[in-house]
Amino acid sequence: MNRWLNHRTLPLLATFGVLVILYGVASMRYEGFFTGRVMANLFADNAVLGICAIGMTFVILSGGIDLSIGSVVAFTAVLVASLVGPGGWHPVPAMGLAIVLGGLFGLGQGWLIHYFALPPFLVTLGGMFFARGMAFVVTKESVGIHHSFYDMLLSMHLGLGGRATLPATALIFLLVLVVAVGVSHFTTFGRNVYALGGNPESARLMGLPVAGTRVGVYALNGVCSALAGVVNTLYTGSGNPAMGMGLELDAIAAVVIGGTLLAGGVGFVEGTLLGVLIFGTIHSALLFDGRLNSWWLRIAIGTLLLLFILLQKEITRRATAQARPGT
Amino acid sequence: MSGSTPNKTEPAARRDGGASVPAGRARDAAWRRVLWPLLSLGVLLLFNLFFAPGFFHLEIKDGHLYGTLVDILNQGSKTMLLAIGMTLVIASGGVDLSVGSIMAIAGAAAAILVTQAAWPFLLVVGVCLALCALIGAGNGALVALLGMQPIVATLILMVAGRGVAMLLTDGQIITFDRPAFVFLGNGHFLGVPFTATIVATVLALTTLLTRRTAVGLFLEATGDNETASRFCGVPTRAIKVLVYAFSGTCAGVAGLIAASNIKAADPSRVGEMMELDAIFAVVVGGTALTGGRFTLAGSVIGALLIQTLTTTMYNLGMPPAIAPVPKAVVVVLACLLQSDKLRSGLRIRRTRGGAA
Amino acid sequence: MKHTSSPRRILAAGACALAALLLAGCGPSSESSGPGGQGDSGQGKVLLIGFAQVGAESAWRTAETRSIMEEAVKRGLDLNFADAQGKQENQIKAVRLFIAQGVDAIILAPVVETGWEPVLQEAKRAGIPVVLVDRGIKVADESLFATLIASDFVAEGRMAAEWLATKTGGTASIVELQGTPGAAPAIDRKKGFADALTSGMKIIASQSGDFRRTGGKEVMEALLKVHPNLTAVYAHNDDMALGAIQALEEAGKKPGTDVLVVSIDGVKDAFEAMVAGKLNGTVECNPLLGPLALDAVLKAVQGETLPKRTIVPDRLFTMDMAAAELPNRKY
Amino acid sequence: MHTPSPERLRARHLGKSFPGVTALDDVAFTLRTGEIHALMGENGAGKSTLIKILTGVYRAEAGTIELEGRPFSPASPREAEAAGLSTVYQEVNLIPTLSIAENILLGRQPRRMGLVQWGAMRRQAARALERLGLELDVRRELRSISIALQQMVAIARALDVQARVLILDEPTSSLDEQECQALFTIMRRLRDQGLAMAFVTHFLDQVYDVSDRITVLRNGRLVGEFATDQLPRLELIGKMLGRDVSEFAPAPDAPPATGADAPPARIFLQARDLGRKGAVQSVDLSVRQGEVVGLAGLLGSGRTETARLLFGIDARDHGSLEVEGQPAAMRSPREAIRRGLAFCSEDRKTEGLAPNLSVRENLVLAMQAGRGALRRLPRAEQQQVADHYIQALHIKTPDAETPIRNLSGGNQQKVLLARWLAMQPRLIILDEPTRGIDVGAKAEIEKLVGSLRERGLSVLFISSELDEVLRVSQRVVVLRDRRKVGELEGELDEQRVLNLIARA
Repeated sequence: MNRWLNHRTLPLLATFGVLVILYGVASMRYEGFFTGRVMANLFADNAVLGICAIGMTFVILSGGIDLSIGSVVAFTAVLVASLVGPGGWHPVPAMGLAIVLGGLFGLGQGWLIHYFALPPFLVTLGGMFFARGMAFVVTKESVGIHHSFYDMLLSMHLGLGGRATLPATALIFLLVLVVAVGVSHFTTFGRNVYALGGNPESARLMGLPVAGTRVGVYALNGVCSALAGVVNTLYTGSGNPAMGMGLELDAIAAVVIGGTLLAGGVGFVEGTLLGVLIFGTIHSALLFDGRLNSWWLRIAIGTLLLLFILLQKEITRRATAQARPGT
Repeated sequence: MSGSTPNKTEPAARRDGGASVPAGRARDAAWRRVLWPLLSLGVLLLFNLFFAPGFFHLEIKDGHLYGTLVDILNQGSKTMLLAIGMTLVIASGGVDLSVGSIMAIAGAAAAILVTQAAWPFLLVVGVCLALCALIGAGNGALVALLGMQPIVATLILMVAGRGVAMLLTDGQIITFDRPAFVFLGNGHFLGVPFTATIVATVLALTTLLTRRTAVGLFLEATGDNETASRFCGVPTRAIKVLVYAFSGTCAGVAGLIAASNIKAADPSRVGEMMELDAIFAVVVGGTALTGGRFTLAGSVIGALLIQTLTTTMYNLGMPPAIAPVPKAVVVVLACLLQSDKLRSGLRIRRTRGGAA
Repeated sequence: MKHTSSPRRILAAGACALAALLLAGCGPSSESSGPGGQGDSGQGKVLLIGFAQVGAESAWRTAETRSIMEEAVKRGLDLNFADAQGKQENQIKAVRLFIAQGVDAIILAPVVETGWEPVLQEAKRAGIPVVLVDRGIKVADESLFATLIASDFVAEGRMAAEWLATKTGGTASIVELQGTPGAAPAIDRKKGFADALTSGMKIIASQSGDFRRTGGKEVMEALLKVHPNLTAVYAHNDDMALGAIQALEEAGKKPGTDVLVVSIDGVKDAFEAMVAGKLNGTVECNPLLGPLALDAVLKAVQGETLPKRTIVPDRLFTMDMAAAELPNRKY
Repeated sequence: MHTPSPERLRARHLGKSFPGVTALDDVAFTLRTGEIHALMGENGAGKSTLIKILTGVYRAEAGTIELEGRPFSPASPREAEAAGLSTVYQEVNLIPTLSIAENILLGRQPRRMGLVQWGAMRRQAARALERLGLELDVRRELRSISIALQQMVAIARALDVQARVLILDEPTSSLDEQECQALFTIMRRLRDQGLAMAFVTHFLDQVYDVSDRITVLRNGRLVGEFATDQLPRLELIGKMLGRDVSEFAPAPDAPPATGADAPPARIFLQARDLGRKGAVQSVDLSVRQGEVVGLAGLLGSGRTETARLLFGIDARDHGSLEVEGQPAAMRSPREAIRRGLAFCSEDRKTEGLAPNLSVRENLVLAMQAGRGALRRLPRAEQQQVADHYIQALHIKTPDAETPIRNLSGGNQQKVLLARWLAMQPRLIILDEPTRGIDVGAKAEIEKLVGSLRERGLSVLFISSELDEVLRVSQRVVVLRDRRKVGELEGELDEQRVLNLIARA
C-alpha cells in the first residue's frame, strides 16, 4: 500500500479533487474569480467558521458533538466588546479572559458528559441555550470596539503579491490550523482523541486517560470557539449577542464534508480545511454570480452541496476500487 | 434499585414462572423509559402550581376548554408531531434536520392550492402530505442508498427546502380563510383543540403501525445493529427510507397545522429551529441518539415538556433575551435525571457481564 | 460497506454529471452582461452594483429587495444580489467579495448597527461608494459611507406610543410584542415606545414574538391567561400584531375595540385587518427604497457629495384611513 | 517446578457480587515469578470477574491483592499497567481505525519535546512484532488485518510495557495452530525471563502444552490450585464441571452416520468457479441434503469470504450458483434466506447480535424478516419459540426478555443458532460457531450439528479447529490462498488435510 495513497487518505484526496474542480469551474464561469484576492478572501472570510470547525473536528473525532459553539462565539465576542468598549479594558486581558472562560465552559460541558455519562447532544444543546442567554445578559445590542490595539491588529496584513493580502483574521485561522494539525498528529492527546472515537471501551482497557481526553476535547473546543469569537470581533470590530446562530450546523457540515465520520475515530483536521473551503467556494461562487434571489440562492447552495458530496463519494469509490487489487 | 437482593438467578427455576413474567418485564422496561421524562414534566408542572397562579385554571368558553394547559397541548402539537416522526428516524440510527423546511414546504403548497385551486380540502391535504412523504423519502434514499451521513443528507434539504417553499410563494406570506383549513389548527373537537386530536391519532396510528406489525422490531434491530439485521433478511434500506418518509409526512402535518394556526403560510420563518426541539424531545423522552430502542410516548412527553417550559417563561414574564438560560437549566436537569437511569443500567450490565 | 449495487452507481454518476452542468448553468445566460473587467472604461460600460441584503425573513424585506432590483433593471444597471440569511458574517463576506469583484457601488442594508468599520474601510480604500439603506450604522468616521436612506425606528416607536396615548386618554395596560432579541428594529422600537409613554400607560408584559405571526399568536395566547385585563397591544411589526389579533379573537375579545392594537411596518395584510376593524393603527415603514437608493448610487458614482442622511418619513395610518390606502399597497 | 519460585502476585479472599449474582466468593489466586499459570473454569465460573478485578476494571468487595509484596488495588487498567500488570483480552480491545504501530504504542509513544516521533514509533512497533516472529507493515490500519493478527498486535502491545505480570485472557481463541505455537514460544521465552503469566483458555491441549500450574474456579469459588503435570486431563475436566470423573468419558469420534454404500442424497447447493475480486479466486462447492461439509483452510484462505458469496452478502464477480438445481443470483441475504439458506457469522458482535434487544427479539428476528413486516408473529408465538429454543439449546438466561448483551458468549452464540434454526432452513452455514465459547458449550454445538444432519438439514461448517471440522463433517473442502485446493471424503484425517494445505 502506498504511503500517501491509502484508504485513509483517499477521501482526503477526493475532497481536494472536488475543491479543485469546483474552484476551476467557478473560475471559468466568473471573470475575476481565479485571483489571489478571492482565494485570500476565502481564508479571511471563513476564519470564524474555520476555527470553529477545527475545534469541532476534535469533538467529532472523539465520537461526540458540540452544538454550543455558535452561542459561545457570540458570548465571547460580546464579552470582549463590552470589556474593551464600555468597560475600558485593554483588549489583550479581555481576550485572555474570554478564551479562559470559553475553555472553562467547554470543560464544564465535558465534565457533565463524561462523569454523568450524558449524551453530548443534549448537554451541548443546554450549553447552546445557556451561552446565548448569557451573551444577552452581557449586552442586548451589538457593541462597537474602538481601541488603538484593534486598529493595529486590523492594519496587519500579509501581502501575497498583487491585491491579495491575508488579514489578521486569516493569519490566526492559519495559525490555529497548523497548531491543530500538529496536535492531532504529534501529541499523545491528539492520538488519544482518535483512540477514544475509534473505540471508547478499548481506549479505557488500553489504559488511556479517557476522562482527561474527553473533557479535554470539549475544553479545547471551548477555547477554539472563544478564539473564533475573538476573531469575529476583529472581523467586524464589534460584538453582537445574536451572531453565530446556526454556526454549529455549518461547522458540522464542513467537518463532515471534509471526510470526518460522525461516528468518530476517522478523519483529519486537514480535511476540515478542505470542507470549509468547499463550503466557502460554493457561497463565493454564488455571490459572484449575483443573479439568484434569496430562495434560488438557498436552493442552489443545497443542490451544489449535494452534488459535490456525491461527486466526492464517487471519486472515493472509484479510487478505492482501483487501489484494491494493488494491496 | 429494587433488585439488589443477592439471590442467585437460576434460569431453570425462573423459567417455571411461566410466560407471563417476561412479558410483564418487557412492559416494565417500557414504562421505566417513560418514567423520567414524565417525572421532569411533573416537576415543572408542580413548579407552576406554586409560582404561576391560574396555570391550572380551566374553563369552558364557546363550548370548548380554555386555559393555559389547553394552550400547551395546542401549541405543542407541532413539536409533538415532529418528535413522533423524529423518534423513528433516530431509532434507525439517523437524524432529520430538514423537518422545519418540510413544514415550510407543506404550508406553502397547501396555501397555494387552497387559494388558487378549487380543490377539495382533503385532496389538498393528501397532495401536500404525499409531497412531504416523497421529499422525506428523498432524504432516506440519500442515507440508505447512497450511504450519506444523515446529518449532512438532511442538512442539504434543510437549506434548500426553505428555498423551495419561498419559491412556491414567491417569498410572500400567503393568507387564506378556507374554513376547513382554518379548522385544522384552530378548531375544537370534543371540547379539546383539534390539533390534540390529530396528535393523538398520529401517535395511536404510529404505535399501532410499529408495534402491531413487525416494523418496530425491524426498526429497533436496524438501529441496534444494521449489519446483523441485514444478514437476517431485514429490509434495512427500505426501513430507513420508510422512516425518513414518515418523518417527512409528520413534518408535513405539522406544517399544515402551523399554517392553519395563523391562517397564513410563512415560508421563511415557519419551523425555524424546530428540528432541535424535536430532537431534544426525543432524546429526553428516552430514545438514545445512537438508535435502537425507541419510545413514542416518551417523545410526546418530551415535546410537552418543552412547550410547558416555553409557556412557563411567558407566564413568569422572563425577559426574552435571557429566556434561553432557564431553558438550558431544564435541559441539563433533564439530562441528569436520565443519567441515574443510565448508571443503574450500567450496574445491571456489569453484573451480568461479570457473571459470565 | 463494500456492497455496491448498480442503481446506486448510476445515481452517483448521474449526479456528478449534473453537478458540472448546474455549476456551469449558474453563469450568466448572455456573456455580454457578465461582470465587466477592470480594463474597459468605455462609455457604454454598464455599471455593476452590489446589493447586500439582510435576508428574506418578512414580506417587508422581500418588498424592499424587489423594489431595489426592479429599479436597477429599469435603469439598465447590473445588480449583484447577496442574501445574508440574517447573519452579519455573511453580509461582510458579501461586501468583501463585491470589492474583490470590483463593483462600482455597493448598497448595504446592514443586519446590525455596529461592526462595519473594517469592511467599509476596505471599500473606501478601493474607492467604492457605499449607500446604506433602511437602518443606520455606528461608525466614528462618517466618510465611510456615501449616504444613508433609512427610517427612524425610534421615531416609529414614539409615534405608536403617542397615538396610543391620545386614543386612550393616557391610561392603558399594554402588552408589548418584541421583535427578535438583539435586532436593531426591536431595540429601537422598544426604546421609542417606552420613551413616549405617559404615566398612566403601563407595559404589563413584554415578550418576544420573534417578528413572526406564530410567535405573536402563541405569546398572546399565553399572556392572555396571565393578564386578561389588558387594554392595548403594541407589536414591533405587523406580522406579530396579526398573530395576536387571532389569539385575542379566539379568547373571545374584540381586537380593535376591546383591545387596541397598534403595530409598525404597514404591510398589505395589516391594512386589510384595519379595514376589517381589527387593527387600530400601523406606522408605515416604507420599504420601497429602490428609486431613492439608486438615485443616490448614481450620484455617488459620479462623485457628487450627498447629504449624509435621508430619513424616509414614516406615517401612521389608522383604521379610518385604511380603506382609502389599501388599493395603493403593493406589498 | 520443585522449588516454588517467589510469589509475584497474591490475591486472597476475593469477593465480588453484582445485583442478583455472587460472582466471586473467597477466591485465592497466586502467580509466581517465571510461570505460566492457567486459569480454568466453565462460563460463569468467575474467571472474567477475577481478571477484571486484577486489571482494575472492577473493584473487589472483599479480600486483598499484593503485587510483589505491596498492596495492589488498581482503580483503572491504566493504574494496573503502571504498576506492571498488563492484559490481553479475548475480544480484541484495540482501536480498529488506527494503525498497527499506534495500537502497539498508544499512550506511550516515543516523544521528543512532547511530540510523537512517528518514525521511532514505527520502528519500535516493528521490533515489538518481530519479537513475536511477525513481519507486518505497521502503518496499516488495524481493521485491515485479520482478527488473528490483531490479537498478535494486542499481545505485542501488552509485552511492550515492562510488564511484571501478564494476563492473557483467551488470547488463542482466534489463532490457528501455527500462530498458537508462535505465541507459546514467546510465552516460554518470557517465562524464562521471569515474567509471571496468567493464561485463560478453553483449549485443554494448550493448557497442557504450555502451562506450569492450573487454578480451577467453579461458580465463583475456588476449586483448587494444581501443578499441571500432576493433574490428568480427565480430572481437570471433572473439576471444572463439578462432576465425578468416571461419569465423564471422552466423546468418541462419531463415525459418519450415512454409510458409504447408501445412495447419495440430492445436491442442495452447487457452486462452480465462484469468485470475487479481492476476496475469493475460485471455489467449487456442493452440499447435499443432510450432509455436513467442512470448509477447512488457514486464516485468510477465503473461508468466510466464500460463505459471504454463498449467502449473497457480497456479490460474486464470476461463477455460477445453483440451489436445488435452480440458478440463483444471490444478490442479497434476503434472497439467500428465501432459498432456504442461513448464515451464522463468525463475528458475533458486529454481524450477529442486536445487543440491546432481548433474547426473544434476537431469536425471532430472522423468522419475522422471512414473514415480512406486515405479518407480525403474535407475541405469544414469539414467546413460545423463544422458550422452546431456550430449553432445547440449554440457553442460560434469566428469561427471554433479558437484553442479549447480558448473556455470556456461548449463550449468545446459541441464541444466534436458534435464530436460524427457527427459520427451518435447508442449509445452514456456520462460520466459527465455537469461537470463544467454553468446552461444554462447544461439545453441545457439535452435538447439535449432528442432530441437524440427522433431521435432513445441510450444514456448511467453517472452523479454524481442524479436529473439530473433521469430527462433524462427512466431506471437507480445503481452501488455500482464496481458492479451492482439494476435497476429501470418506476417510478424513488431519494429515491429509494438512498435506493439501501445505502443498505448495
